[in-house]
Amino acid sequence: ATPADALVIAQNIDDIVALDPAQAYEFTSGEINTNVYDRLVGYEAEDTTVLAPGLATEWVADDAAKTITFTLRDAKFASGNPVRPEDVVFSFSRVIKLNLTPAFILAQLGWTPENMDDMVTIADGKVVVKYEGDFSSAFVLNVLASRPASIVDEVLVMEHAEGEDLGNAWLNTHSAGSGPFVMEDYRPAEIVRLTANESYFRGAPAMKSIIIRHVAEAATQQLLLTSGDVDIAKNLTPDQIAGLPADTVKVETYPQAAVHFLSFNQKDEELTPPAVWEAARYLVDYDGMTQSFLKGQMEVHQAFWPKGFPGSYDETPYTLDVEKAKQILADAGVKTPINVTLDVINSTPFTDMAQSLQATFAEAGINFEILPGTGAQVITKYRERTHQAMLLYWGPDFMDPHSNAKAFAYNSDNSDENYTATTTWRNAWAVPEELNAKVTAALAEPDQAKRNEMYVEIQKEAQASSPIVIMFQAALTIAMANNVEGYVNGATSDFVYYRLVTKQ
Amino acid sequence: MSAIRLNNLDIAYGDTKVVHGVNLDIAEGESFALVGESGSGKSTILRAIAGLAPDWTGEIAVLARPRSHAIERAVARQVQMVFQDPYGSLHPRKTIDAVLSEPLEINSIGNRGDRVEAMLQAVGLDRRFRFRFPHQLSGGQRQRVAIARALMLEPKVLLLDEPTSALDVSVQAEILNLLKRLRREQGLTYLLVTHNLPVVSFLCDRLAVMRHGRIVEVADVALLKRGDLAEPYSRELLAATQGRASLTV
Amino acid sequence: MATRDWLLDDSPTSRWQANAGRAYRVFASLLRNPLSVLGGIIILLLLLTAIFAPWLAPYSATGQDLANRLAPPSGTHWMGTDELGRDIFSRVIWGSQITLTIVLLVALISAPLGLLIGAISGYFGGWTDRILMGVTDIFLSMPKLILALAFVAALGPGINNAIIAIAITSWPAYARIARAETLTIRNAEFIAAVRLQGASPVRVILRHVLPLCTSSMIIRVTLDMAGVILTAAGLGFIGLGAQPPLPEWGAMISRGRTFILDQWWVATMPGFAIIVVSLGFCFLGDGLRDVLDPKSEGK
Amino acid sequence: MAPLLSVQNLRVSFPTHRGRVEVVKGISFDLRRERLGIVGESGSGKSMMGRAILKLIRKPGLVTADRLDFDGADILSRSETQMRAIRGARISMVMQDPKFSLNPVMTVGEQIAEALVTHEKLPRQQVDERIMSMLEAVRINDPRRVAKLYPHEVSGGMGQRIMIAMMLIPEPELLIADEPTSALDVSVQAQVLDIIDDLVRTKGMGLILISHDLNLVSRYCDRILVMNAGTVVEECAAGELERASHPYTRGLLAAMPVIDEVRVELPVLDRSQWAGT
Amino acid sequence: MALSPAPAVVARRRWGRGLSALLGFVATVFLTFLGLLAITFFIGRVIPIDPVLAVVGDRATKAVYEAARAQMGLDQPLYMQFFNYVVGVLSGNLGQSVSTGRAVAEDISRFFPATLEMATIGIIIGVVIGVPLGVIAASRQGSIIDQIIRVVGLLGYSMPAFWLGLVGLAVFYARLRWVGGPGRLDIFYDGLVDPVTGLTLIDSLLAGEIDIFWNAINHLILPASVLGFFSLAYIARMTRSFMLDQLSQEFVTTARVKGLPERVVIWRHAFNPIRVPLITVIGLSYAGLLEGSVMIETVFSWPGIGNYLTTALLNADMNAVLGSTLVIGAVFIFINKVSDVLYRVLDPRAR
Ligand SMILES: Nc1ncnc2c1ncn2[C@@H]1O[C@H](COP(=O)(O)OP(=O)(O)OP(=O)(O)O)[C@@H](O)[C@H]1O
Ligand SMILES: Nc1ncnc2c1ncn2[C@@H]1O[C@H](COP(=O)(O)OP(=O)(O)OP(=O)(O)O)[C@@H](O)[C@H]1O
Ligand SMILES: [Mg+2]
Ligand SMILES: [Mg+2]
Repeated sequence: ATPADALVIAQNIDDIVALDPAQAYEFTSGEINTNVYDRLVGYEAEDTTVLAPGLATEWVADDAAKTITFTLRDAKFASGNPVRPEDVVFSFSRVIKLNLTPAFILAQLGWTPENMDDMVTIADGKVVVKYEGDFSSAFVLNVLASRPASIVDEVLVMEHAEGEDLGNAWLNTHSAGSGPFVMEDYRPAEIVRLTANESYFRGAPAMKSIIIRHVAEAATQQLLLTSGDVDIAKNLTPDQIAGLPADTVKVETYPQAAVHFLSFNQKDEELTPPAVWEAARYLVDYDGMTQSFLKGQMEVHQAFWPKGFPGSYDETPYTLDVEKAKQILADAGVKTPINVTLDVINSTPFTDMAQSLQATFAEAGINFEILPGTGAQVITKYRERTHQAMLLYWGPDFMDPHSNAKAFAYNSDNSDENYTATTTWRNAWAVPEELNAKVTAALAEPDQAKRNEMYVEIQKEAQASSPIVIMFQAALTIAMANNVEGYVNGATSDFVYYRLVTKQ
Repeated sequence: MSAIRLNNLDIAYGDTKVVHGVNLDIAEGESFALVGESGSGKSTILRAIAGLAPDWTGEIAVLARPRSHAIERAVARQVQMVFQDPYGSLHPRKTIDAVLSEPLEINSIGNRGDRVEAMLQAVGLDRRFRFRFPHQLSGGQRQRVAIARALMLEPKVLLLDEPTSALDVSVQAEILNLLKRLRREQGLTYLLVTHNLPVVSFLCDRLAVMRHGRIVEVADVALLKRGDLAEPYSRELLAATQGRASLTV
Repeated sequence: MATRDWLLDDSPTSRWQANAGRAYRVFASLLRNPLSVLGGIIILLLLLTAIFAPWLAPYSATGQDLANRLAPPSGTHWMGTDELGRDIFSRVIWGSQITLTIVLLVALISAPLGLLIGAISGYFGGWTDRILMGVTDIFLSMPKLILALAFVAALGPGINNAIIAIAITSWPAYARIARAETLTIRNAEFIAAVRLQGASPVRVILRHVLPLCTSSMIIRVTLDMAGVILTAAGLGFIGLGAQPPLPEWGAMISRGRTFILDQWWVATMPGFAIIVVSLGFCFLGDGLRDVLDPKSEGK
Repeated sequence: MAPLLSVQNLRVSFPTHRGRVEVVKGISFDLRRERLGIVGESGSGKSMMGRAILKLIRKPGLVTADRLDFDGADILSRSETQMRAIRGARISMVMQDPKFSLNPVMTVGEQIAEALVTHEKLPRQQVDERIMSMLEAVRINDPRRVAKLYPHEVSGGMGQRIMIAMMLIPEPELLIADEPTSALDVSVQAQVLDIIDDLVRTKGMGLILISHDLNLVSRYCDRILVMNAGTVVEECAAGELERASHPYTRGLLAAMPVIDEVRVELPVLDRSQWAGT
Repeated sequence: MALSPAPAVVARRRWGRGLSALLGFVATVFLTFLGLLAITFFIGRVIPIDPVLAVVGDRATKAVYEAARAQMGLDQPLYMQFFNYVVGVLSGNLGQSVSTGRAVAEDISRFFPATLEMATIGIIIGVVIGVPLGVIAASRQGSIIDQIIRVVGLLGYSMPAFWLGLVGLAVFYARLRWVGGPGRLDIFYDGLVDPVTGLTLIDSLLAGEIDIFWNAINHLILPASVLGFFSLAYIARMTRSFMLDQLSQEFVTTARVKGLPERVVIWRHAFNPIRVPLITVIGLSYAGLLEGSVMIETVFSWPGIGNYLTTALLNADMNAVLGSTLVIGAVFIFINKVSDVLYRVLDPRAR
């Protein structure tokens, strides 16, 4: 059994590379940052779909001047230092100056190490954020709600800075935020321990400590949960969840923003005919998978922006129809069989998905040879554009449809030199100019409703003809002890909140 | 011409020198015996001549050709050795046929089947033994195979290291007869190590007595038969042998 | 009876009869040991299963039936079905082919390699020995998994590469055994005898030293087979073994481990197959140990 | 006087590919407190007979006998535990090959001490003394040093003498000596055998001396059994060996070369009758 | 008498040989390590995994990627990279792990003791049970006890470790509650004692926390038993095999001739000579356990070196891989040398 004032979680945390918000880019580190840091604005635990005030109590956007002015609240960091505008300036500029992985999110605002001092400034005790580029303030707010925009305690951080690292090394094992929790202990591949921040401005959380134990093996997580030695098990498979005892354990499902897709590398001649792309859409056993091994883990979704978020397109026109696929291929004169390698991450459910795809595609003469590999291995190949077919997923970098539109429907330079971390470039798909143009236009559109419509339009187009076959939207099914209440899990790991958790 | 000439031969195993300044000259066609105390270096001398104990100084000449320290193929066809232990000197996984054909194969000599058969006959082994494995043979039979193997390459000199000491008297007699006959028929030279003086008396022309790594006496077998050895140690050996020989036939 | 007499003839008339006779003797002693007979039967069954898999398997190894997934063992599916609704019994049967390949390839690659390196090292001694044993030590002290992973990663996934990787990681142990044995053999008088006849080192090693090391090697290899099959499973555990949907037993267990608490048959059935086959090899190996040991062959 | 050892139809067999093969085929003899010599060619079953008396034949070997009595009591029916009280203390056996018969990782002294203290609880001091005097008795020059050596550090001849010392130290009533002196210098050989001889005379010990050296046996024994292929072909008093009548024995005798040899060829046994094996 | 060189000469020669033997020893160890590192380093370069990805993740821009690559020194020629690494190692710096973001030395000092603890208990179980089983089996060759021991041993050898581990957890932890669950300690004890040696058992005793000590044992016993069962199987079968060889030796018969009790015959005469090869076998399986078992560590959430190494390798985190390889290699070589020394102590023939 676990103590009443501590929440013990079994979770695979070996993805953590960095915990400094200026560097953190993994699922688990995102989750920890969310519970340790605050941002100016954010999607909060009470309702993760509404942009709510964070450390900023209010803000005034001036789309013409491309500035937003934030008024800070009277809050304290866990260290006891007050949250000052200087801390905001420091936090943003250190992300840009350190220029680590997530920096590109803030850099979209036209921020560079050189111009940083002008872009974020202090005026009358308020923070003035300037941005450059053809986009609306709505987009900017979404960017500022993202993880790298977390506010860190400048005084504390600089006490621990080494050389030019702006406290990066120290922040990777400690926290310096104003959020509901303080990171007390982190041992890689072992444990993360958070303790309550009693001075949190929204009020101290009920749980005095959150203990995240690294448990890589799902079956072990299951045993821990059913034995009552953890309150939450994060990585159970649907089959395990189905077998849990209902009297002690409850199960919650949270729709996720990540989409799962099958893509074809356009460097491969055989895979360039649009008929192949189209046929592929009829060769996925959408229902078979979601009703069996993907049950509760994914639902059918065929456009790049996930359901439940403004701008999503929820139609699912494609179902498994082998005859039709054959017809499409035959009509276009595509010669079968086509033999293709399919790269896939070697863990569940990806290998199962790959095998299902293999079975259905084979019926229409597209033969997959499944090449399972570790995550790093698959990504390496993907970056080099040397794969043929790829089964992978994509989560938005921040909660704005542009994040995915850019990834799935925009590619202005398909050359090998112009490395871009988008799905389009990585599959060597030279997006038609007009689609590129539509993506740029949607980004610039200030009217939120119109903007959403434009994204639906883009998605329809990409759905009809693209070598990227979007199949599913992820869902997270989490099993927890019956007495756990108030656990909030938003659409990405950035929206996991422990502060409302209580245990009866 | 001398078949084997040892000049001031010293042999060592690592740090310890076991043979000290040995001089010997064995004529071609002679049968020469090396007798003496156990551990006095008799086997070691034979091994050095064959090239199996490479740590020596001095001079070894075989059929007037100086011997190098390693095993040489040219020497192989002139000098062969028969070991003491008939159980350890045959490869346990090879038939007699394979054991006897091997030297022919190595030296690319043809007509192997016939030669093997002829040799089996020469050492008095029935053809039935040709495809047996060593463990199917008695000690005496194995020793015959070992002798046959040594003779396959038609060497001139045979080094015999206690070829009968592991065998009982009746088998010993067979081997001794065989050696005697082969020498008569093929004009072989023998260098024979033994501690059995009657054997020396039966098979050899001359003998050397060794003690503590040195040769103490070289004598003619006639002297042995007469009980006329010069050195005290030689006489001691002789006396002990005679004291035991209570049986007369 | 006549054949038996012919085989047991103490005076065989041909090389062929002599060798057949020796083989028969080994075989006959094996038959006298009930456990090695059991081992032999298991291996024979494995062999037959692998050969006749297409006729023995009631279903296809890859045919999915998502509606009927994770069905417990029953009359229609003797060992139940797996996460994609495939018949586990059929997969186990088809998997025997892969297991057999693994076992054969490893035996054919690593044992001869280790044997040769060990024999050369032991026979020549000196610098050759030092260098070869240095290399062996390096490979021995290098975490096995690293080597295997590296090979799989470098050569690409796939069961054959996994097998090569396993083979390459397991030779050092054999080299050490072969060397130790060679050291005891190389001073034997029968080796001195062939050297005296002018045999080259190559000949001595290949024709005289190796045949004596092989029996202990065969024993070791059969004993290690369990380990080899399990190493393949271990590679499967981190996802580098057989490519899906190949019915490799180790991969099947690895995949089934998430179901181990609720759908025990998914992991247990192939696990059972591995245990049975390993036991088969071990029993046979133990039996061979008793009959092939040169000491026991004295008479 | 009842015989010390009474053997009646002793058989030892081993399973082979062609069924059980008897290597000792029904041997019978009675041994008083005397010296019995056993000769015969290699493989005739001499050692096996010796081992059978001590019940040392391991499975799958099989020992049967109509009677195998030691000091009036049956040996075959004894349990292993009961045998332990007999072995060493009352019957002991000098093993044939000292190179393999001594434990390579124990010092010679330890191994001798073990033989003594197993049957007799003695103070340490006394044990040491007994060992030293025993080693001296078998003509070992520097017993204190040798006692501390390991078997691989002693020569074959020393090994044989150590073996004899080890088996004589518990003062057994019956000693089976299997080729005890084959590696010894002729002169040392005589000295060692004289000690054993002495024990037989003064302490009434029984001796079975196994050898293929006819000279040796005829000199040191009272009675001789000649064995061939597992059976006793001839039994005679030692002095009468020269006059042995069995052709096999005569063959053996004739085959020995002599120091003043004049024969061109030694007569050999006609082995055609048993050449098949 | 054979002439022997004057004692002084011998002494000098001995001493000279001792020195050159020592130098040769150091040289071989050094070369072995160098070879080990070179091969591992090379492996790190041929595996098709981009080491930069572990640092920057898959979304980084080209500029970030290039910067990280340069910072990792990957833009230098291979031999320079290797040279720099070796220089670093010689000055005691194993570099930084990219997947944990910490110094490799620090990581290893945390992960290795965990494995060490588990492997040590495991090998103790394996030896304490395996050796007697092997001896008993050999001394009753062919009996029913022998067959049972062999089958049980072989089972341990052929059962997938993770299967055994999971089933063990399900039965002894979840169902029966006899042992602690996954991990090294119950969560409430975690972090209460300062790591001094890194071995929980020792650290807790040093801190005087008996409760924690028992808790640690409670957690250790199951994974160690699974490892132990595995090595037990191997040790028992090797012991049996060695014992059979010895029991057929003449000197064992000699011991029986002396009338020694069977216990003495078996343990003093037959067992003593096999201590040496047995130590080699045990040493090697201990070293194998110290390599860490990814599967056991994963199933038991054990923060051990096997998992660390594997994760590092799968991310091409080469500093971590090289560092762990070095430590594991050192363990192997150390154990090898220790068994050499024991060999010399225990076997008079080798002195
Ligand atoms: N490989 C070796 N290493 C070291 N010393 C050895 C070796 N072989 C023999 N010796 C020693 O060399 C000396 C001579 O040995 P050798 O075998 O030549 O004696 P031998 O006269 O043939 O005796 P025996 O009659 O017992 O066969 C002995 O003291 C022996 O201990
Ligand atoms: N375990 C066994 N299995 C089968 N046959 C055996 C076994 N042990 C010994 N023999 C056979 O028993 C016979 C008698 O052997 P034994 O050792 O008694 O001969 P020996 O008379 O002592 O000969 P030697 O003079 O060579 O010592 C031999 O033919 C031998 O091969
Ligand atoms: Mg000699
Ligand atoms: Mg004998």
